[in-house]
Amino acid sequence: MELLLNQEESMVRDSAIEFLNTHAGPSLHRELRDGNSSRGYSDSLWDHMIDLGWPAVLVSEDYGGLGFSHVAMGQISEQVGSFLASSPLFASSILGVSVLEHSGTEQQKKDLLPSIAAGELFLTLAIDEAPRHNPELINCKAEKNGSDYLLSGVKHYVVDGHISDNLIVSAKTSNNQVTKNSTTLFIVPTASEGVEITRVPMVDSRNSSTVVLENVLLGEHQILGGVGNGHNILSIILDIANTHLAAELLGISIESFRRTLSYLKERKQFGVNIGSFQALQHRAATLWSEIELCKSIVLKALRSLDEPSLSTPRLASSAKAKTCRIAALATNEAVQMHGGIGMTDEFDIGFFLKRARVAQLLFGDQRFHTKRFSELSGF
Amino acid sequence: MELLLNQEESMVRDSAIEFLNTHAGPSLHRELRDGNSSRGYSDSLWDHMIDLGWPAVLVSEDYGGLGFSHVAMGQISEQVGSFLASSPLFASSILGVSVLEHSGTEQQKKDLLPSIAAGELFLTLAIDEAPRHNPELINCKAEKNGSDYLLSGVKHYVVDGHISDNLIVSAKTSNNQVTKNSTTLFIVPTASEGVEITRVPMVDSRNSSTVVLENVLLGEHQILGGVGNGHNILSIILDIANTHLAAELLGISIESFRRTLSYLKERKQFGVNIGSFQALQHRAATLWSEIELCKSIVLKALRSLDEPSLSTPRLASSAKAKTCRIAALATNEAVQMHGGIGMTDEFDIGFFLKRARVAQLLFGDQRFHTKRFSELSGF
Amino acid sequence: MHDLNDFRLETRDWLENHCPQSMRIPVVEEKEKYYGGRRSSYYSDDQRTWVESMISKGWVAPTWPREYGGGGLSKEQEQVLKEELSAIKARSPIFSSMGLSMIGPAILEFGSEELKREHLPKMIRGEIRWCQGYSEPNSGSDLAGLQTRAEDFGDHFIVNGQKVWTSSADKSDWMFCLVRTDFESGKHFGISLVLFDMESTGVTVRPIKLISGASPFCETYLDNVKVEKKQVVGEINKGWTIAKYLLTHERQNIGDIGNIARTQTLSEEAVDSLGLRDGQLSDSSLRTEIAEWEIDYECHQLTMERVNLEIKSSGVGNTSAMLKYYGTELNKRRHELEMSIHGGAALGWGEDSIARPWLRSKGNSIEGGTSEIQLNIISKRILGLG
Amino acid sequence: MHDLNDFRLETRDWLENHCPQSMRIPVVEEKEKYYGGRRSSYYSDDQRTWVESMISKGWVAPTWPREYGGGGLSKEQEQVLKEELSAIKARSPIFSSMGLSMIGPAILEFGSEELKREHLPKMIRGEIRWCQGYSEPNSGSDLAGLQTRAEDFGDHFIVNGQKVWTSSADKSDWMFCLVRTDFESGKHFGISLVLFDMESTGVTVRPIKLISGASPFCETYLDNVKVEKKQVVGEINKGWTIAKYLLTHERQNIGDIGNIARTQTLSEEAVDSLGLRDGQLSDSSLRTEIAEWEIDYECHQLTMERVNLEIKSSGVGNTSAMLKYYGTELNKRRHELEMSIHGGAALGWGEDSIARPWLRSKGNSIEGGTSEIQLNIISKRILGLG
Repeated sequence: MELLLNQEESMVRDSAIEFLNTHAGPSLHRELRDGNSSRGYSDSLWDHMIDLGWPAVLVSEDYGGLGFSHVAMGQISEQVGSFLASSPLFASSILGVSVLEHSGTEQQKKDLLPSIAAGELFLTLAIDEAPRHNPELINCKAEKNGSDYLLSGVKHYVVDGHISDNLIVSAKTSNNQVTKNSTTLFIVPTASEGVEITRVPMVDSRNSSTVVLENVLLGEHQILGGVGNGHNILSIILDIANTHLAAELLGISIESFRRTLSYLKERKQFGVNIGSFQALQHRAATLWSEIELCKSIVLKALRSLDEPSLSTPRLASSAKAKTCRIAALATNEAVQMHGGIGMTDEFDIGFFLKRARVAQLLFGDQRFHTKRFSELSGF
Repeated sequence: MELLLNQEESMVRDSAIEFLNTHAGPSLHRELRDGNSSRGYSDSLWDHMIDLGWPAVLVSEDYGGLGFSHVAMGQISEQVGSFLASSPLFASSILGVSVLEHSGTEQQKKDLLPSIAAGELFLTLAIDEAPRHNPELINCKAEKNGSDYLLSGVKHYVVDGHISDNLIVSAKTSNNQVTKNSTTLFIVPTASEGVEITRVPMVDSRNSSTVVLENVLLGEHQILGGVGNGHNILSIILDIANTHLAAELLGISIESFRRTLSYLKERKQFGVNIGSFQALQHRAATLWSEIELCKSIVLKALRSLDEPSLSTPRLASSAKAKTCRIAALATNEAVQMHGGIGMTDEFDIGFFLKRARVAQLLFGDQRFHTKRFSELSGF
Repeated sequence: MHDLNDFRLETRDWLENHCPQSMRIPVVEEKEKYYGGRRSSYYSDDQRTWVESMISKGWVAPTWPREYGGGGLSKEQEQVLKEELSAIKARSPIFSSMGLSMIGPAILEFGSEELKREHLPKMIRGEIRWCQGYSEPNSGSDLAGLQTRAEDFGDHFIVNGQKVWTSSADKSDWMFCLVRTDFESGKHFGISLVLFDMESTGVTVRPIKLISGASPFCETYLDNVKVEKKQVVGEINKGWTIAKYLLTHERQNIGDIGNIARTQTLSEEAVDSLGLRDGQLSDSSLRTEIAEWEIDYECHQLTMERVNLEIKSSGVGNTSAMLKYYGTELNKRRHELEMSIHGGAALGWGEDSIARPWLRSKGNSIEGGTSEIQLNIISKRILGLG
Repeated sequence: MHDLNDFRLETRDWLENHCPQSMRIPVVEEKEKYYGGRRSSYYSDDQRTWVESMISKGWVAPTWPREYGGGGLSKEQEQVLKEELSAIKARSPIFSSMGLSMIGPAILEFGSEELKREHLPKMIRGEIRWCQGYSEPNSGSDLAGLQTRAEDFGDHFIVNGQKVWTSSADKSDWMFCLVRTDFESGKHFGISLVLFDMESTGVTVRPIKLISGASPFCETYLDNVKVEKKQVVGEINKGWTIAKYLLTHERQNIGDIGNIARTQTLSEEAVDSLGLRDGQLSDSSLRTEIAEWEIDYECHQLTMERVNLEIKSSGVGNTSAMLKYYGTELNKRRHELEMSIHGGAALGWGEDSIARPWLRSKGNSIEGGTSEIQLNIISKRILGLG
């Protein structure tokens, strides 16, 4: 039943909806924004998530996790989109966990995974250096210093950087022009000397940081997945990242559309509901169709993370490209169909537009992934 | 008054509409198609056009022409689109005349222009060699043979090739890799030994030919515009060709839309005119707006042919790219809004779809000209 | 479950013995397809073997009762059969049959026992090919506005009117046809679904030539055609319910476009025709649009699969209008891109011109309910707007 | 014609002497613009010189009669003045004034002599800044559905109601406002256009914060506001005619988007940010879309020019709805492309973030009549559908 949820996955989905519906949503998001929350998420929401075991979903049972599937976690990612729920879930419990599970040494896993699963320790990826995602572009350098390394460079758009305990940093370990074998990943504790992290306020009011690394001293045990393997590991982790972002974008699209549809049924102009105007009906029907298509590709891509094959990268890029396009359409149509009220800060719909745009851009937008799809398909 | 017609131009426009409305249109086109007309146009229509002086419009007064502007001729090109009027006008009276006027020697002009102006002699361009327009791609070769040349190669999509008396052929005259200085234009009488012309039936039932040239002997006096100047001359002539094709595509769009609009007002379903459905209204309004935009860019580009400047090529490509896009939209929407009847061969709207596609492709489609626009704009 | 596995192994074995190798490669040309009917013939001996084996097994209608010649399989067994057929890429024995896929299921659901006994076995045996008489010149999208009149003469009706867009009427033996049997009631009432032989007196068929040059559709004129009352499916005047049932079926069929096997994906076609430069298709805007199309196509395929699974698992499904709408728009986009790939080479007007299927595809979003009608259905029935 | 040429030379000369160099470079920041009004001040001495010179010449309202302080120029002279101003790239002395561009012309056309004498000179002198009270919470696109009530008390009205989307109401001195003065008649009747001072008792203004973070609009509450009857423009209960006249004006203004000078074209911005590879923008899909945008933008600019010429030459013109629709959609596309060009750098939330004008642009197709309303107008008035 590849394109249906199994019982475990349905259960996770139902509980995510029920929980977030009571504990998250636009009002909480507004509170965090207007209160200038320094951590960028609600401690009590996070505590609840820990109670539900969410930080442990992807962690294998050997390290105190639940060992659930990406499809299960994807249900949470989708609802996180619908309910605008900011938390360290994406950076730490999806990206951090995935990279460790995939490439960590036994020691690294033992040291970090149980605390991550318990929601006590935060990890994140620090890989992008330019305004437009480009994993090939790495100026960060790790120079050999005896058996140690000295790491220097600047990383941008690091999700949750300023609240994380450890960063996974990509850096060049050789001057080889070919990125494929010259990149290595390092685990860098944010408390290390030479690490400076600045939170950057973003349009979605979530956590994003710039990380400056200056001669940070790293031991061999901080290498993740072996010297020169960074590129290969990253391409797998980025497929995971983009598929979960696609799930979040799907949630954003569904919820923006749901709100718009209600508004169409409720707002009166010229003595009738505006939803009775055929031009709006056809646009709504088209959008609904597109969202149905997004549901299928997102589920397929998530399933493919759990059963990796040659087509996993292509499916991840398809899912991201498609949901980017449709989330942009859904949120733009939402504002337009809400009319003036949709333009006001007081009304919630703008939050979806703002968050969608950041999720779209993170780790490659529609253009990036459409291009990658072509490359992976040989044209 | 750059964006308004002057009196002469308005006069030409009005008389073109009046004349073609009585003497051309879809029924004549159907007759030609179903009668398998070997010449591909109506002799009597052409005789009328000669009476009106159309073949002489662009020929300067020195050679027996009227010396009118491209804006004036463009009014005819537009109406040729609206009334589906096939004739040697485009190939001979626009392309042939323009290339001679621009680059012909005094002798060449004297020899050819008066007969062309009188509608007695036909010229055309033979330049394309591949299914997708690419003026840089020239395998046709003219090899030096004493003071003469031997010309060999194959040219495709030659408009009116099989009824023309002379071809303007582009060929390489040096092995220089750079096309810019290695291309020369030749005037090749179709009666020359080694010239074989085959008419190719096309979707629009107009004239298109494949020309095979095999060791065609050419004298120096048949060189047009000097050795190595072919590329420069062609780029100017292609701007003229594409701007007039843009005018024709504008005419096709306007007429397809006019017919669709009438049908929307007349066809009843569910007890009302289908034009009362708002979804169709908004699509019609959008299309109308796009067509208004096309009118402006076509007029501007025509004007720019008459007063050449650095922006002429950019305007020609803008006009072609824009009208290609909108003619495709207008004809596709026309078929869809006509419903089943629009799909039948008995009904005329399909002719516009078919002709539009050929005019779009000739000398570069929307993709080609959008790309050229970027190049000309430096990005 | 153990039984199902047995069934799978038996099926696999049977197919191994009865499906010739030549019936396991995709159909390339239209003429290789077998549609059945009085005027049909086999393209090859292998085809005869394959079709006759499947018919005698009842597997051209796997779940229909054995008493009418069907396979008598359960839904689960049918699924296994489909999987096994697809595993060996077996060709459909009887193609796109209006009988087996449309009126057959309707007769099973709504028809009298007498009708079932008369018609179902002949459908299964491929003896009678069916066509559908729905649209009329003045009722295109507004199907219920039909004006073909069937007047009551006791044990029979006399039918007068005109049908258009009847697919392959010129190659079919019987028609299932919507007629008006009550002229007073509102337009959705007073409609009946009747069956008649195309060889009946008063039936005239005229093929309609399309812009693509082909004539897959006809106009059918009905001039005092006599139709026995026993040939009414379901109740008299209650035909609209059955019509709607059939329309949903039709949408599902049309949503899945392209039953001629494509040997190449669109991008492969582009690479073949345009070549690569540094591993990339040389026309970058075409490259982007083809990638977007292929992503959308995969999304649509997956959605058909997902929706079928959901219907099977929960019985709920109202997405046929969406699948039809999106599938036909996709197919039009595909052909537009194909035209762009081949440029002038696509504009020739030879028999196998690429322009012909391109022109034909323009009808996809008109036939079987226009895209506009599908969007109306989605708006009203699914989104509750109106 | 000779006179016109003299006028041109005189004008050129005068401008040379009165327009400081700093007023001949494009405005970069909002704060450099002068809007006039009680709370206005000059950004620089050059600005004061320039504005005061233009005011005393009457050229802020070139064709208005001299008796009200206008320039008294003919249409032809106005055109010459425009050309000369544009030749030296002179800044507009009073920006986007609702007085000079909207209510002023309406008063000239429909107002009493008394109203003209009272209001026009102050507009020209930049003493009073105006705002527009049209939309209400329950009448957005359906403007004529307004509910603000003005009750008749002999020589004055008492007005109660609420207006929204009043641009810069918090910075304006007077409002021209649509109110309902007859509560029985159909909705397009019984509407009047009245003028009142924003400092009147009972007027409360609350800025609306937009998703972009800015507050260019306000809500305005009217609680027993007293309005003299002499402040009615045109006839009582006939305000809808004037409202429509003003809406057309508004569409024309909004169609011409972007009064802050751009120092770069979109493609230049892209090249600066992304760089070239082999002379091409490195992102090919962005390259295509930017080229398409620039072509459309040029088409739109040319169409505004062409339409203006046609109106001048034949007096006919009904394209303001189209220009508004297309212009605002273009501007939204521009900002989407800009976001794409700058990627993450555009997503920061600093004061000069690229995301702010992007978010602001979403309102373009809502304010001044939504895109949907413009398409309705085109369909009905121009295409005759309905």
